[in-house]
Amino acid sequence: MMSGSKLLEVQNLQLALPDRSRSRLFGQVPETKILTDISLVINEGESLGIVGESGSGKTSLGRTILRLHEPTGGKLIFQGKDITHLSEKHLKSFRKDIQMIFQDPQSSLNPRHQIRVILSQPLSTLGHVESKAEADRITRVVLERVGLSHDFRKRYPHELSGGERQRIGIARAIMLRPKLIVADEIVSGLDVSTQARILNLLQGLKRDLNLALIFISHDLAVVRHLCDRLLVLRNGEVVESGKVRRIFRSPKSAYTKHLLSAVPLPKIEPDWLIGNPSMDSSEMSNELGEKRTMENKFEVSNCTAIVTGANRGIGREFVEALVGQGAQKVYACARNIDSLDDLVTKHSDKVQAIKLDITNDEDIANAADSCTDINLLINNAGINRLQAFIAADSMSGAQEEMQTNYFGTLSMCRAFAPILRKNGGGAIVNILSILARVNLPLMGSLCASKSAALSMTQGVRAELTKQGTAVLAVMPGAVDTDMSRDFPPPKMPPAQVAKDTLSALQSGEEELYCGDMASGVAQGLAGDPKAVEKEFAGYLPG
Amino acid sequence: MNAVLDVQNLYLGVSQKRHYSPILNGVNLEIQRSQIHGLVGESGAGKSMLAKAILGILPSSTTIDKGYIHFKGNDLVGMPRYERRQLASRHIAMIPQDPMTSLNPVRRVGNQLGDVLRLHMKLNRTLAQERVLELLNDVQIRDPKRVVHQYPFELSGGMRQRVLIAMAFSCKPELIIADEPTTALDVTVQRQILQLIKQLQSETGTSVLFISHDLGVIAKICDHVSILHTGNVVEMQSAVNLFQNPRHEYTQNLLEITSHYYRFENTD
Amino acid sequence: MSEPTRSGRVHLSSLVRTWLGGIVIGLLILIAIFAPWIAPHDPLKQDLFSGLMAPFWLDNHDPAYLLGTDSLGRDVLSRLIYGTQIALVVAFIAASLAALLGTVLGLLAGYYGGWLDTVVSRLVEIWMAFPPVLLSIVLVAVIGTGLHSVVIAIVIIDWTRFCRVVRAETLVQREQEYISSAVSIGFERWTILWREILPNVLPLLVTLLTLEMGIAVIVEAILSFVGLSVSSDQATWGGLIQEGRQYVHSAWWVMSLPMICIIIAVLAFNALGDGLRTILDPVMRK
Amino acid sequence: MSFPFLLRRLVLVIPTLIGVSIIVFVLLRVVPGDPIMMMIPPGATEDDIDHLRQLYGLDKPILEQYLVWFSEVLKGDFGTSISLRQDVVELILSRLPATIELAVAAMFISVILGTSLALIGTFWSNQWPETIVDGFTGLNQAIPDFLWGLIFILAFGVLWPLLPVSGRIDPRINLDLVSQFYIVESLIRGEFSVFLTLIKHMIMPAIALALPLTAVIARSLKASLRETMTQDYIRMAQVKGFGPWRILIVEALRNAMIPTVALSGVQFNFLLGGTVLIERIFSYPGIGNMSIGAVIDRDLPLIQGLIITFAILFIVTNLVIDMSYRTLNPRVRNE
Repeated sequence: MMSGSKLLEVQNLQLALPDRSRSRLFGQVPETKILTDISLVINEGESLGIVGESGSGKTSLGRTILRLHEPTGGKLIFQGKDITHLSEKHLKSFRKDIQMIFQDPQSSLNPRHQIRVILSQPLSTLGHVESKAEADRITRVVLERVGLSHDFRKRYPHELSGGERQRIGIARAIMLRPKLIVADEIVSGLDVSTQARILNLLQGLKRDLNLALIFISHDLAVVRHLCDRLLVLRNGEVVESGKVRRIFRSPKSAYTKHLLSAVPLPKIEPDWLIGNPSMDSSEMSNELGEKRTMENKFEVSNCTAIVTGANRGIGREFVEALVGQGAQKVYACARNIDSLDDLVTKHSDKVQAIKLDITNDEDIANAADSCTDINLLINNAGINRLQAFIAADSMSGAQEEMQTNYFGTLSMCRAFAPILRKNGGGAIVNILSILARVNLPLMGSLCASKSAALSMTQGVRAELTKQGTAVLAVMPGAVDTDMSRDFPPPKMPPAQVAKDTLSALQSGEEELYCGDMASGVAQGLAGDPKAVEKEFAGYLPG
Repeated sequence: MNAVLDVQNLYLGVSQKRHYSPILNGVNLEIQRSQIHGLVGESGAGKSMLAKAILGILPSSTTIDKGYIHFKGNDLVGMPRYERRQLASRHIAMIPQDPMTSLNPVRRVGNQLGDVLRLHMKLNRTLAQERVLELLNDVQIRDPKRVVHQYPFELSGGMRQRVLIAMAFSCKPELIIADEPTTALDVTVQRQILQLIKQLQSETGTSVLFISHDLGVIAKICDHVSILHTGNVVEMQSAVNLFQNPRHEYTQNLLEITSHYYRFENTD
Repeated sequence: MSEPTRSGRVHLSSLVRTWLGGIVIGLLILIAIFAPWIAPHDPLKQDLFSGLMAPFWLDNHDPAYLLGTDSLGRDVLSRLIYGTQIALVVAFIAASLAALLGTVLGLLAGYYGGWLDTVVSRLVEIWMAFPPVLLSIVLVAVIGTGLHSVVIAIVIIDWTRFCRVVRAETLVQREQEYISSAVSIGFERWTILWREILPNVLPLLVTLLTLEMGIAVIVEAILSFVGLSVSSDQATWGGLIQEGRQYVHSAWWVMSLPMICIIIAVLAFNALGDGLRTILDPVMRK
Repeated sequence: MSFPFLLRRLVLVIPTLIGVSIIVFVLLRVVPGDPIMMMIPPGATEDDIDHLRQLYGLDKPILEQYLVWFSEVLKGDFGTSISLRQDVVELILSRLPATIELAVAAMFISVILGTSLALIGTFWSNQWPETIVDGFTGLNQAIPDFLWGLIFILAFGVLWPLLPVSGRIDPRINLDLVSQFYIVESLIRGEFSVFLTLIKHMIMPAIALALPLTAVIARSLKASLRETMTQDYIRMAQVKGFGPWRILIVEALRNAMIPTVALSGVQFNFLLGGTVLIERIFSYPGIGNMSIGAVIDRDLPLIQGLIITFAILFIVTNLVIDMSYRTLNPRVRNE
């Protein structure tokens, strides 16, 4: 299931709580800042991890999202509606959609109530289930869903083990089929094997119920398994955010690196204890101050862009999206310049057509000469073929694919990087394919060219980041264009790819997986590559 | 024989309302001199009971039914209580699990450390005070002169664990039992504490029994590892061998779960 | 690390004590109800010729007066039996009313906090500054003697016991995560107080209530002792003590017997209360 | 002990005292309607009543009455006693030292005895000493101080006459002490025979007063000692090889005392209040005894003065308890 529309948006959230330990004889109780200026977005069905060490404010953030603390600044927008200061009465309709699983299952279940009562309470308050029999039926179903027998209905919380209590916590949270669940450190204090079972349960529920999940934890390993995106928190501030994979592979902030390197992996590493694990706090705070300039975010409005392969599919949608988001000028390129006529007539003031075959060096040189004002390069052009390695014509086909998909893209980057640098930095977007990450029979050459292009993109990024140019690799899955006609539905509309890409640019991402099956692949890669291949096999024709 | 501590065929159980349930079923454990010996097990495996049996602080409902604990040429199990306490408290120290609750909250840090020195090292008050400052310095506490006058609640968790480590090493013990000493700490602090324990251990040559449920931590600090499962040591190997070539099925399982759990690309 | 043998033993003995307390209280209730049929004599009937008779185990006793007589020749046993009525009525009514008042204020103050809490806490603090015995004596002196005055005095003085404890416990419970959980499933504040917090405060409350019944028995005795309780021709334990005290040198038993009655009643209430808390608490019950 | 804390506590005392004064006033003037009815001797005429009414300003509006009375109180003037025809403040001051000596002695006994019992019960827990301690505290919670007083009189005054049962001092002794603090002064002057008779007179009322509080302290302290003994730092001390008594007293006792001290504030109030009956029973010449007399005599100004005095005593005691709480608990010490 693909992440859908925006579910919850947190804008510049601030929280300060009164600190009684510092209260004076007269006057107001002084406040301690817990959270400063936190922004995040979570889409439907997506899971967001929030990690941080003790005192980072991660628990407070979760509780504030549920309005268990009153925010002192900023906004909470749920499904487009501002709920920051909604009264408890008006909040009721949202409470149904946002539920929480608490850290301490012991204290979060009322010791005086039987499980039956604890579970059916939400039904009567928010679910409008009046009949007892109906409530009973739902309770049984949900208990079964979280892997407990319905005998548990008659038990008291203190009669359960830690893992069972946490299952009850989960059951209570899903009673009302919410859209978002905030899970606060729900597996800390449990054995590793119990942890794994609880996490599996949660992952299954998330998939089956299309839940969005905010998963708060101090344990990076846990978050790694469950989440799509990650927010690293320190002293109430966001230190780093982005795709989980990206952060684990190439953390930008020194603090995140430090955090990651401190996790002891179960293998012998004689050097792990040597070196200087302690991190100077002044170094850390400098880094916090600089982090905004280090991250290369790109502003789409007022940009000047060049888009290759703009005559159809994703490329065409890029041109439309850029114009729509206020780009100053867009150079639309295609091998056959006539195929761009309708785009140019539609946006005559903004779009200029350029004839460009990316396998032709002369074309590229010409384009670089005429487009000296650009700060965004979108390499979309590419070809794909369905052919077996051992097929008669496969060598020439492989060469052709390599020529376009790899060398073509590389030439473009080489030609335009100096221009971007001269213009004070910008961004390069290489549209690759999810195939860069997985192999697929009959598409071996294509996969090779795409993954070569991905590696090249990573190299380009390493080189250009220092020059102020952001480099984004976009790896779409099945997209509804004529190029993916061999794939079965569902397919993502190409316009969505363009939109997601532009917003990823604005938030400084480095990798983007979009399109049906792409995010599944991204998740699957985290766990079991073989399983991904199996899943992928379904997309093969024949 | 080069073993500091030799536990042989130890049976131990708890009686509850006339119902007896065994906890350890013939445990064998041998800790070599100047080594960090890991003891791994999930909760309920009996690892803290084993630690308590060695330290001689078993709750009254728990009894040792069979077996020996050889330490410094004595069998701790058969020894009279008083002598045993004398021997164990002098030569076996402990680093506890939760630094937040393991220091007396109403007594100054310096006094708590000083008392131990005066009891076992027979130092007078002034000498003890000087030694306390040295010890705090050894565990890399920045401002020892200030810290000795502070109360535990004024220190962070990591600092408290440093104080407790100083306390454990203070009387130059033969053996230190570290019972999940980093479980309650943040990962970054955990790394510092592990480093500190390793450093002090190699400087002093003390043996350490390092109890943990976390194979990651064990991999980083231990020379030898014993795996405890349902009251039995199912495997005892050098750490290098254990992680490369686990022999027992339970160990293999545990290692697989943990490795799966910790699959990070950045270390590939 | 709990020691199971120990908790097992305590559990057993506390169960025994609960039963013992309950049985004694039950007996006292029966005695109070059936006083007219049990009592061998009219408690008010004077017989000046047989004053200060000794109880049965001493010489100089009259088999007609099992526990002897007071200075006016009234039967001590009958007076003790009728005294049970007053003691129990005061205990049940006064303690319940004090509990009601104190609990409501304590719950509201603890849960809602803010100005309400400030006012209630301040009020309790002021109340605590009064010496309780003196205040009760003054109160009864002001509003006049009689059963209702005794009850009113006890309620006015002892509501703070409930209020303090219930407020403190409510504050503790309010911080528990299950309250956050109740908020997040959209419970109204009033419902949370009623359905989530109150059941958790209840065991404590029941214990306090039974303890307070014991205290009420004592306060009634104190007031009778000072001569400010119900009218002097009604038989009360405290009145009997006061009377016996005047002849303590010649007839010490007149004072001792009602004292024993009071101690037994209070012990029974206390035992019942301690036991009930264990039984009512599902966590402790395990 | 930080000065701002003391200041804050003292500032907070003011509203409490004002509250006490208001309630005393309202209680005695408003509730039953007419305080004069409380004062009048049987057979008084209408004229007498009117005269009294004017004398005490009772014909004025209630608020004005209060303000007049309270401003006098602030000046230290509680009026004149009706029954004793003496200045109320003078009367109270002459009797107060006796009560203070008694109460302090009782508090001292209960703290020492309660702590010892708790330590004994914890050290030999699950053995017969604990059973005895438990039995003692259980019994004591059922026997109020005035019953103890009567039991003592019966036992040591009547059945086995060992101790004097009334008064503060043997009336045959010729006293030439200048202050009312007899015990303190006799000790300072070295008059031990006087001191001894004083103690003999005081011992029964003091113990009777002390026993209920002893039970509370023993029970609560034992419970928190028991809890404390399971803490990790106690286990650490055992591992380090400290002796059991040392662990109990040096490591555990101070921690265990913190909750006990926190709850004993109220209990000290009960002890102070207990002096009223105990002094009556033992004919001990303190303000407690005086208050019952005042109520019987319907002596309005004296009752008011006495209640306020008790309130001040309570506030002072609580201040002391609060400060010892802060001394014991380093966490709150420097706030």
